[in-house]
Amino acid sequence: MTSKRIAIINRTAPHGHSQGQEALDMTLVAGSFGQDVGLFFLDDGVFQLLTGQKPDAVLRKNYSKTFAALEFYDIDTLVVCQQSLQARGLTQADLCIPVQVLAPDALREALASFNHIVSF
Amino acid sequence: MEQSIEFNGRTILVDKAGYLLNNQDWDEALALHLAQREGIEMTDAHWEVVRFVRAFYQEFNTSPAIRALVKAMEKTYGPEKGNSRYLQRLFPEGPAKQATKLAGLPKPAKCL
Amino acid sequence: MILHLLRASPFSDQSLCQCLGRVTEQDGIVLMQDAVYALRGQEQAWYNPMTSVSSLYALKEDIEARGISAPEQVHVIGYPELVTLTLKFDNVISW
Amino acid sequence: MATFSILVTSAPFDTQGSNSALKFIQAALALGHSVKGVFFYQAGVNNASAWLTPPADELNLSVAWRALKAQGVELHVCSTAAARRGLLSEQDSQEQGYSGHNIQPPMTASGLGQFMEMLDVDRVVQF
Repeated sequence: MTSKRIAIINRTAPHGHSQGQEALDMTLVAGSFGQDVGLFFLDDGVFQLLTGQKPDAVLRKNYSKTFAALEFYDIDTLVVCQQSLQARGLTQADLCIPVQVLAPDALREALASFNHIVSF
Repeated sequence: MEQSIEFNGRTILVDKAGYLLNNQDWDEALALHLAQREGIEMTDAHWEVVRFVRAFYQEFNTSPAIRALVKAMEKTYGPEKGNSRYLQRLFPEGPAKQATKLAGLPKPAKCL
Repeated sequence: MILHLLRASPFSDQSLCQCLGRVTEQDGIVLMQDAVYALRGQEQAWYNPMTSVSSLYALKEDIEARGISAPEQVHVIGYPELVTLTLKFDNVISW
Repeated sequence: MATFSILVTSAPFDTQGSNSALKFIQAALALGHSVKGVFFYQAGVNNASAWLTPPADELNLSVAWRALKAQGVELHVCSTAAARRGLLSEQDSQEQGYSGHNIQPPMTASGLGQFMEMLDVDRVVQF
Protein backbone atom coordinates (compact mmCIF):
# COMPACT_ATOMS: atom_id res chain seq x y z
CA MET A 1 0.00 0.00 0.00
CA THR A 2 1.12 3.51 -0.69
CA SER A 3 2.74 5.44 2.11
CA LYS A 4 0.79 8.58 1.23
CA ARG A 5 -1.14 9.95 4.20
CA ILE A 6 -4.74 10.98 3.68
CA ALA A 7 -6.86 13.38 5.73
CA ILE A 8 -10.63 13.00 5.58
CA ILE A 9 -12.51 16.12 6.66
CA ASN A 10 -16.10 16.15 7.89
CA ARG A 11 -17.67 19.58 7.39
CA THR A 12 -21.35 18.63 7.20
CA ALA A 13 -23.86 17.75 9.92
CA PRO A 14 -25.25 14.19 9.94
CA HIS A 15 -28.61 12.87 8.64
CA GLY A 16 -29.69 15.88 6.54
CA HIS A 17 -27.06 14.82 4.00
CA SER A 18 -25.12 11.63 3.38
CA GLN A 19 -21.66 13.21 3.53
CA GLY A 20 -20.88 11.96 7.04
CA GLN A 21 -21.91 8.38 6.38
CA GLU A 22 -19.87 8.13 3.19
CA ALA A 23 -16.89 9.90 4.78
CA LEU A 24 -17.01 7.22 7.47
CA ASP A 25 -17.21 4.44 4.85
CA MET A 26 -14.10 5.86 3.22
CA THR A 27 -12.35 6.07 6.59
CA LEU A 28 -13.12 2.43 7.42
CA VAL A 29 -11.78 1.27 4.06
CA ALA A 30 -8.67 3.44 4.39
CA GLY A 31 -8.06 1.85 7.80
CA SER A 32 -8.71 -1.66 6.47
CA PHE A 33 -6.16 -1.06 3.73
CA GLY A 34 -3.54 0.00 6.26
CA GLN A 35 -3.54 3.55 4.93
CA ASP A 36 -2.23 6.23 7.27
CA VAL A 37 -5.41 8.26 7.73
CA GLY A 38 -6.53 11.21 9.84
CA LEU A 39 -10.18 12.01 10.46
CA PHE A 40 -11.03 15.67 11.01
CA PHE A 41 -14.25 17.35 12.17
CA LEU A 42 -14.69 21.03 11.34
CA ASP A 43 -17.61 23.44 11.32
CA ASP A 44 -20.96 21.56 11.26
CA GLY A 45 -18.97 18.32 10.96
CA VAL A 46 -18.54 18.35 14.75
CA PHE A 47 -22.25 17.45 15.03
CA GLN A 48 -21.31 14.02 13.58
CA LEU A 49 -19.84 13.10 16.94
CA LEU A 50 -22.66 14.20 19.26
CA THR A 51 -23.74 11.53 21.75
CA GLY A 52 -27.32 10.36 21.95
CA GLN A 53 -28.25 10.48 18.25
CA LYS A 54 -31.35 8.46 17.35
CA PRO A 55 -31.67 8.85 13.57
CA ASP A 56 -33.93 5.80 13.32
CA ALA A 57 -36.67 8.31 14.02
CA VAL A 58 -35.94 9.97 10.65
CA LEU A 59 -35.36 6.67 8.84
CA ARG A 60 -31.58 7.14 8.69
CA LYS A 61 -28.91 4.68 9.76
CA ASN A 62 -27.30 5.34 13.15
CA TYR A 63 -23.69 5.23 11.97
CA SER A 64 -22.62 7.40 14.92
CA LYS A 65 -22.30 4.11 16.83
CA THR A 66 -19.57 3.10 14.39
CA PHE A 67 -17.16 5.86 15.47
CA ALA A 68 -16.39 3.82 18.61
CA ALA A 69 -15.08 1.00 16.36
CA LEU A 70 -12.45 3.19 14.69
CA GLU A 71 -9.78 1.85 17.06
CA PHE A 72 -10.16 -1.56 15.38
CA TYR A 73 -9.46 0.07 12.00
CA ASP A 74 -6.20 1.65 13.20
CA ILE A 75 -7.59 5.18 12.98
CA ASP A 76 -5.62 6.96 15.69
CA THR A 77 -5.72 10.52 14.41
CA LEU A 78 -9.10 11.98 15.34
CA VAL A 79 -9.09 15.77 15.39
CA VAL A 80 -11.89 18.18 16.25
CA CYS A 81 -11.80 21.95 15.71
CA GLN A 82 -12.00 23.72 19.07
CA GLN A 83 -13.49 26.86 17.58
CA SER A 84 -16.24 24.91 15.81
CA LEU A 85 -17.14 23.12 19.06
CA GLN A 86 -17.22 26.35 21.00
CA ALA A 87 -19.32 28.17 18.43
CA ARG A 88 -21.95 25.43 18.80
CA GLY A 89 -21.98 25.41 22.59
CA LEU A 90 -20.28 22.03 22.75
CA THR A 91 -17.39 20.54 24.70
CA GLN A 92 -15.48 17.29 24.39
CA ALA A 93 -17.90 15.85 26.99
CA ASP A 94 -20.71 16.06 24.39
CA LEU A 95 -18.84 13.82 21.95
CA CYS A 96 -19.23 10.05 21.62
CA ILE A 97 -15.51 9.20 21.35
CA PRO A 98 -12.28 10.64 22.75
CA VAL A 99 -10.70 13.06 20.27
CA GLN A 100 -7.91 15.58 20.01
CA VAL A 101 -9.37 19.11 20.23
CA LEU A 102 -7.16 21.59 18.40
CA ALA A 103 -7.16 25.37 18.07
CA PRO A 104 -7.26 26.65 14.46
CA ASP A 105 -3.48 27.12 14.14
CA ALA A 106 -2.65 23.66 15.42
CA LEU A 107 -5.42 22.16 13.34
CA ARG A 108 -4.12 23.77 10.18
CA GLU A 109 -0.62 22.49 10.99
CA ALA A 110 -2.02 19.00 11.47
CA LEU A 111 -3.83 19.16 8.10
CA ALA A 112 -0.76 20.48 6.32
CA SER A 113 1.14 17.32 7.28
CA PHE A 114 -1.04 15.09 5.07
CA ASN A 115 -0.25 14.36 1.42
CA HIS A 116 -3.86 14.32 0.33
CA ILE A 117 -7.00 15.92 1.76
CA VAL A 118 -10.59 15.09 0.89
CA SER A 119 -13.61 16.83 2.36
CA PHE A 120 -17.22 15.87 2.86
CA MET B 1 -34.27 -8.63 -4.76
CA GLU B 2 -35.99 -10.63 -2.04
CA GLN B 3 -36.00 -14.37 -1.69
CA SER B 4 -36.97 -16.47 1.24
CA ILE B 5 -36.10 -19.68 3.05
CA GLU B 6 -38.55 -21.80 5.01
CA PHE B 7 -37.36 -22.69 8.47
CA ASN B 8 -39.31 -24.20 11.39
CA GLY B 9 -42.56 -23.07 9.86
CA ARG B 10 -41.29 -19.51 9.46
CA THR B 11 -40.62 -17.68 6.21
CA ILE B 12 -37.27 -15.89 6.48
CA LEU B 13 -36.45 -13.19 3.92
CA VAL B 14 -32.91 -13.32 2.56
CA ASP B 15 -31.04 -11.60 -0.24
CA LYS B 16 -29.78 -13.45 -3.28
CA ALA B 17 -26.52 -14.33 -1.57
CA GLY B 18 -28.38 -15.79 1.42
CA TYR B 19 -27.93 -12.98 3.96
CA LEU B 20 -30.91 -12.25 6.23
CA LEU B 21 -32.81 -9.10 5.31
CA ASN B 22 -34.06 -8.61 8.89
CA ASN B 23 -31.43 -9.36 11.47
CA GLN B 24 -34.17 -9.67 14.15
CA ASP B 25 -35.19 -12.95 12.47
CA TRP B 26 -31.96 -14.47 13.75
CA ASP B 27 -31.69 -17.04 16.47
CA GLU B 28 -29.12 -19.74 17.10
CA ALA B 29 -31.30 -22.48 15.62
CA LEU B 30 -31.49 -20.48 12.40
CA ALA B 31 -27.73 -19.95 12.53
CA LEU B 32 -27.28 -23.74 12.59
CA HIS B 33 -29.51 -24.03 9.55
CA LEU B 34 -27.61 -21.28 7.72
CA ALA B 35 -24.33 -23.02 8.57
CA GLN B 36 -25.61 -26.26 7.04
CA ARG B 37 -26.44 -24.40 3.84
CA GLU B 38 -22.83 -23.15 3.84
CA GLY B 39 -21.46 -26.63 4.56
CA ILE B 40 -20.01 -25.56 7.89
CA GLU B 41 -20.22 -27.81 10.93
CA MET B 42 -20.59 -25.48 13.88
CA THR B 43 -18.10 -26.07 16.69
CA ASP B 44 -17.65 -24.01 19.87
CA ALA B 45 -14.96 -22.08 18.03
CA HIS B 46 -17.40 -21.20 15.24
CA TRP B 47 -20.07 -20.14 17.71
CA GLU B 48 -17.60 -17.92 19.51
CA VAL B 49 -16.83 -16.00 16.30
CA VAL B 50 -20.46 -15.83 15.14
CA ARG B 51 -21.62 -14.47 18.52
CA PHE B 52 -18.69 -12.08 18.55
CA VAL B 53 -19.50 -10.70 15.10
CA ARG B 54 -23.13 -10.27 16.08
CA ALA B 55 -22.19 -8.46 19.30
CA PHE B 56 -19.80 -6.24 17.27
CA TYR B 57 -22.65 -5.30 14.94
CA GLN B 58 -25.02 -4.61 17.81
CA GLU B 59 -22.49 -2.36 19.53
CA PHE B 60 -21.11 -0.51 16.49
CA ASN B 61 -23.92 -0.84 13.91
CA THR B 62 -21.50 -2.15 11.29
CA SER B 63 -20.14 -5.58 10.39
CA PRO B 64 -16.39 -5.75 10.95
CA ALA B 65 -14.07 -5.95 7.93
CA ILE B 66 -11.52 -8.74 8.29
CA ARG B 67 -8.76 -6.52 9.66
CA ALA B 68 -11.08 -5.01 12.26
CA LEU B 69 -12.44 -8.44 13.16
CA VAL B 70 -8.92 -9.69 13.79
CA LYS B 71 -8.06 -6.68 15.94
CA ALA B 72 -11.28 -6.83 17.94
CA MET B 73 -10.96 -10.61 18.47
CA GLU B 74 -7.37 -10.06 19.58
CA LYS B 75 -8.47 -7.48 22.13
CA THR B 76 -11.05 -9.85 23.62
CA TYR B 77 -9.48 -13.29 23.17
CA GLY B 78 -5.77 -12.65 22.63
CA PRO B 79 -3.54 -13.20 19.57
CA GLU B 80 -4.25 -16.94 19.32
CA LYS B 81 -7.78 -16.27 18.11
CA GLY B 82 -7.20 -12.74 16.94
CA ASN B 83 -5.41 -13.74 13.76
CA SER B 84 -6.59 -14.20 10.22
CA ARG B 85 -5.23 -17.74 9.77
CA TYR B 86 -7.32 -18.99 12.69
CA LEU B 87 -10.44 -17.26 11.37
CA GLN B 88 -9.81 -18.37 7.80
CA ARG B 89 -9.59 -22.00 8.95
CA LEU B 90 -13.01 -21.72 10.58
CA PHE B 91 -14.62 -19.86 7.68
CA PRO B 92 -12.85 -20.93 4.48
CA GLU B 93 -14.89 -18.65 2.21
CA GLY B 94 -13.80 -15.54 4.09
CA PRO B 95 -14.33 -14.99 7.81
CA ALA B 96 -15.91 -11.55 7.57
CA LYS B 97 -18.29 -12.61 4.80
CA GLN B 98 -19.27 -16.01 6.15
CA ALA B 99 -19.42 -15.26 9.88
CA THR B 100 -21.54 -12.21 9.07
CA LYS B 101 -23.96 -14.36 7.13
CA LEU B 102 -24.26 -16.94 9.91
CA ALA B 103 -24.72 -14.12 12.43
CA GLY B 104 -27.75 -12.91 10.49
CA LEU B 105 -26.19 -9.56 9.57
CA PRO B 106 -26.42 -7.61 6.30
CA LYS B 107 -24.07 -8.58 3.52
CA PRO B 108 -20.94 -6.48 4.00
CA ALA B 109 -20.59 -3.69 1.45
CA LYS B 110 -18.36 -4.89 -1.40
CA CYS B 111 -15.74 -2.27 -0.83
CA LEU B 112 -15.63 -2.76 2.94
CA MET C 1 1.39 25.46 2.38
CA ILE C 2 -2.16 24.47 1.52
CA LEU C 3 -4.03 25.46 -1.64
CA HIS C 4 -7.72 26.07 -0.87
CA LEU C 5 -10.19 25.62 -3.72
CA LEU C 6 -13.38 27.57 -3.00
CA ARG C 7 -16.45 26.62 -5.01
CA ALA C 8 -19.49 28.21 -3.33
CA SER C 9 -20.73 31.77 -3.30
CA PRO C 10 -19.91 33.41 0.06
CA PHE C 11 -23.23 35.26 -0.13
CA SER C 12 -25.06 32.01 0.56
CA ASP C 13 -22.45 29.62 1.96
CA GLN C 14 -20.03 29.80 4.89
CA SER C 15 -17.10 28.02 3.19
CA LEU C 16 -15.10 31.14 2.37
CA CYS C 17 -15.40 32.53 5.93
CA GLN C 18 -14.55 29.15 7.40
CA CYS C 19 -11.56 28.87 5.12
CA LEU C 20 -10.33 32.42 5.81
CA GLY C 21 -10.41 31.63 9.55
CA ARG C 22 -7.85 28.91 8.96
CA VAL C 23 -5.41 30.16 6.30
CA THR C 24 -1.86 31.32 6.94
CA GLU C 25 0.32 33.70 4.96
CA GLN C 26 1.80 30.83 2.97
CA ASP C 27 -1.52 29.37 1.88
CA GLY C 28 -3.23 30.08 -1.43
CA ILE C 29 -6.90 30.54 -2.26
CA VAL C 30 -8.51 29.86 -5.62
CA LEU C 31 -12.02 31.19 -6.31
CA MET C 32 -13.77 28.95 -8.81
CA GLN C 33 -17.33 28.07 -9.81
CA ASP C 34 -19.80 30.17 -7.75
CA ALA C 35 -17.03 31.30 -5.38
CA VAL C 36 -15.96 33.88 -7.99
CA TYR C 37 -19.01 35.90 -6.92
CA ALA C 38 -16.91 36.75 -3.85
CA LEU C 39 -15.32 39.38 -6.10
CA ARG C 40 -18.62 41.30 -5.91
CA GLY C 41 -18.42 41.47 -2.11
CA GLN C 42 -16.68 44.83 -1.59
CA GLU C 43 -19.26 45.72 1.06
CA GLN C 44 -18.90 42.42 2.94
CA ALA C 45 -16.96 41.69 6.14
CA TRP C 46 -14.98 38.90 4.48
CA TYR C 47 -13.82 40.98 1.49
CA ASN C 48 -10.75 42.61 3.06
CA PRO C 49 -9.50 39.46 4.81
CA MET C 50 -9.89 37.70 1.45
CA THR C 51 -8.08 40.26 -0.66
CA SER C 52 -5.28 40.55 1.91
CA VAL C 53 -4.31 36.95 1.11
CA SER C 54 -1.36 37.51 -1.22
CA SER C 55 -1.92 34.26 -3.13
CA LEU C 56 -5.53 34.94 -4.13
CA TYR C 57 -6.52 33.52 -7.50
CA ALA C 58 -9.72 33.46 -9.48
CA LEU C 59 -10.47 31.13 -12.36
CA LYS C 60 -10.81 33.01 -15.63
CA GLU C 61 -13.38 30.65 -17.19
CA ASP C 62 -15.69 30.94 -14.17
CA ILE C 63 -15.41 34.74 -14.07
CA GLU C 64 -16.23 35.06 -17.75
CA ALA C 65 -19.06 32.54 -17.52
CA ARG C 66 -20.74 34.70 -14.90
CA GLY C 67 -20.15 38.08 -16.47
CA ILE C 68 -18.15 39.57 -13.62
CA SER C 69 -14.68 41.06 -13.42
CA ALA C 70 -11.76 40.81 -11.03
CA PRO C 71 -9.98 43.70 -9.27
CA GLU C 72 -6.28 44.16 -9.93
CA GLN C 73 -4.93 42.51 -6.79
CA VAL C 74 -6.52 39.19 -7.74
CA HIS C 75 -4.49 36.85 -9.95
CA VAL C 76 -6.74 35.66 -12.74
CA ILE C 77 -5.67 32.22 -13.95
CA GLY C 78 -6.78 29.56 -16.41
CA TYR C 79 -6.90 25.79 -15.94
CA PRO C 80 -3.25 25.21 -16.93
CA GLU C 81 -2.12 27.63 -14.21
CA LEU C 82 -4.50 25.97 -11.77
CA VAL C 83 -2.89 22.59 -12.49
CA THR C 84 0.55 24.10 -11.92
CA LEU C 85 -0.60 25.80 -8.70
CA THR C 86 -1.80 22.52 -7.18
CA LEU C 87 1.75 21.24 -7.61
CA LYS C 88 3.35 24.36 -6.15
CA PHE C 89 1.52 23.90 -2.85
CA ASP C 90 1.96 20.87 -0.58
CA ASN C 91 -1.65 19.74 -0.72
CA VAL C 92 -5.11 20.85 -1.82
CA ILE C 93 -8.45 21.20 0.00
CA SER C 94 -11.70 21.58 -1.91
CA TRP C 95 -14.16 23.52 0.25
CA MET D 1 6.07 15.64 -14.84
CA ALA D 2 3.59 14.96 -12.09
CA THR D 3 0.87 12.40 -11.43
CA PHE D 4 -2.71 13.17 -10.41
CA SER D 5 -5.78 11.32 -9.21
CA ILE D 6 -9.15 13.05 -9.33
CA LEU D 7 -12.00 12.49 -6.88
CA VAL D 8 -15.43 13.50 -8.21
CA THR D 9 -18.06 13.78 -5.47
CA SER D 10 -20.46 16.22 -7.09
CA ALA D 11 -23.51 15.31 -9.13
CA PRO D 12 -23.41 15.69 -12.92
CA PHE D 13 -25.58 18.46 -14.36
CA ASP D 14 -26.93 19.52 -10.92
CA THR D 15 -23.56 21.11 -10.17
CA GLN D 16 -20.57 22.31 -12.16
CA GLY D 17 -18.20 19.86 -10.43
CA SER D 18 -17.92 17.30 -13.23
CA ASN D 19 -17.34 20.03 -15.80
CA SER D 20 -14.56 21.57 -13.69
CA ALA D 21 -13.00 18.14 -13.26
CA LEU D 22 -13.00 17.59 -17.03
CA LYS D 23 -11.38 20.97 -17.71
CA PHE D 24 -8.75 20.31 -15.04
CA ILE D 25 -7.90 16.86 -16.36
CA GLN D 26 -7.67 18.08 -19.96
CA ALA D 27 -5.34 20.88 -18.85
CA ALA D 28 -3.18 18.50 -16.84
CA LEU D 29 -2.85 16.09 -19.78
CA ALA D 30 -2.08 18.95 -22.16
CA LEU D 31 0.76 20.03 -19.87
CA GLY D 32 2.22 16.52 -20.11
CA HIS D 33 1.21 15.36 -16.64
CA SER D 34 -0.26 11.96 -16.07
CA VAL D 35 -3.73 11.44 -14.64
CA LYS D 36 -3.84 8.00 -13.06
CA GLY D 37 -7.59 7.94 -12.77
CA VAL D 38 -10.88 9.45 -11.76
CA PHE D 39 -12.75 8.00 -8.78
CA PHE D 40 -16.48 8.74 -8.64
CA TYR D 41 -17.97 8.83 -5.15
CA GLN D 42 -20.98 10.31 -3.36
CA ALA D 43 -23.36 11.98 -5.83
CA GLY D 44 -20.47 11.86 -8.33
CA VAL D 45 -21.36 8.22 -9.05
CA ASN D 46 -24.21 9.50 -11.21
CA ASN D 47 -21.57 10.34 -13.80
CA ALA D 48 -21.21 6.60 -14.34
CA SER D 49 -24.69 6.03 -15.68
CA ALA D 50 -24.51 4.75 -19.23
CA TRP D 51 -27.90 6.31 -19.75
CA LEU D 52 -27.01 10.00 -19.37
CA THR D 53 -28.98 11.54 -22.23
CA PRO D 54 -28.85 15.32 -22.25
CA PRO D 55 -30.30 17.40 -25.08
CA ALA D 56 -27.99 17.48 -28.10
CA ASP D 57 -26.88 21.08 -27.52
CA GLU D 58 -25.53 20.35 -24.02
CA LEU D 59 -22.35 18.60 -22.97
CA ASN D 60 -22.75 14.81 -22.91
CA LEU D 61 -20.64 13.78 -19.95
CA SER D 62 -20.70 10.11 -20.97
CA VAL D 63 -19.01 11.02 -24.23
CA ALA D 64 -16.54 13.29 -22.45
CA TRP D 65 -15.53 10.63 -19.90
CA ARG D 66 -15.18 8.03 -22.66
CA ALA D 67 -12.79 10.34 -24.48
CA LEU D 68 -10.65 10.60 -21.34
CA LYS D 69 -10.56 6.83 -20.98
CA ALA D 70 -9.32 6.66 -24.55
CA GLN D 71 -6.43 8.85 -23.39
CA GLY D 72 -5.51 6.35 -20.69
CA VAL D 73 -7.40 7.83 -17.73
CA GLU D 74 -8.97 5.05 -15.64
CA LEU D 75 -12.59 5.66 -14.57
CA HIS D 76 -13.60 3.96 -11.32
CA VAL D 77 -16.96 4.10 -9.57
CA CYS D 78 -17.57 3.13 -5.96
CA SER D 79 -20.04 0.27 -6.41
CA THR D 80 -21.53 0.68 -2.92
CA ALA D 81 -22.19 4.39 -3.35
CA ALA D 82 -23.50 3.65 -6.86
CA ALA D 83 -25.84 0.85 -5.74
CA ARG D 84 -27.36 3.15 -3.11
CA ARG D 85 -28.27 5.48 -5.98
CA GLY D 86 -29.60 2.86 -8.35
CA LEU D 87 -26.50 2.36 -10.50
CA LEU D 88 -25.37 -1.22 -11.00
CA SER D 89 -22.75 -3.01 -13.05
CA GLU D 90 -23.74 -6.07 -15.06
CA GLN D 91 -22.39 -8.39 -12.36
CA ASP D 92 -24.05 -6.54 -9.46
CA SER D 93 -27.30 -6.37 -11.38
CA GLN D 94 -27.28 -10.12 -11.99
CA GLU D 95 -26.44 -10.80 -8.34
CA GLN D 96 -29.46 -8.73 -7.33
CA GLY D 97 -31.72 -10.46 -9.84
CA TYR D 98 -32.41 -7.34 -11.90
CA SER D 99 -32.48 -7.16 -15.65
CA GLY D 100 -30.38 -4.53 -17.34
CA HIS D 101 -27.49 -2.55 -15.93
CA ASN D 102 -26.32 1.04 -16.22
CA ILE D 103 -22.63 0.88 -15.32
CA GLN D 104 -20.57 -0.38 -18.24
CA PRO D 105 -17.24 0.41 -19.92
CA PRO D 106 -15.55 2.87 -19.96
CA MET D 107 -16.61 2.97 -16.29
CA THR D 108 -15.33 0.30 -13.94
CA ALA D 109 -17.35 -0.62 -10.83
CA SER D 110 -14.79 -0.77 -8.03
CA GLY D 111 -14.54 -0.41 -4.29
CA LEU D 112 -13.13 2.34 -2.14
CA GLY D 113 -10.02 0.17 -1.90
CA GLN D 114 -9.37 1.18 -5.50
CA PHE D 115 -9.31 4.81 -4.41
CA MET D 116 -6.67 3.93 -1.82
CA GLU D 117 -4.57 2.49 -4.67
CA MET D 118 -5.01 5.78 -6.50
CA LEU D 119 -3.45 7.80 -3.65
CA ASP D 120 0.02 6.89 -4.83
CA VAL D 121 0.29 10.10 -6.87
CA ASP D 122 1.65 13.62 -6.40
CA ARG D 123 -1.74 15.26 -5.99
CA VAL D 124 -5.34 14.28 -5.38
CA VAL D 125 -7.80 16.99 -6.41
CA GLN D 126 -11.49 16.77 -5.48
CA PHE D 127 -14.30 18.26 -7.54
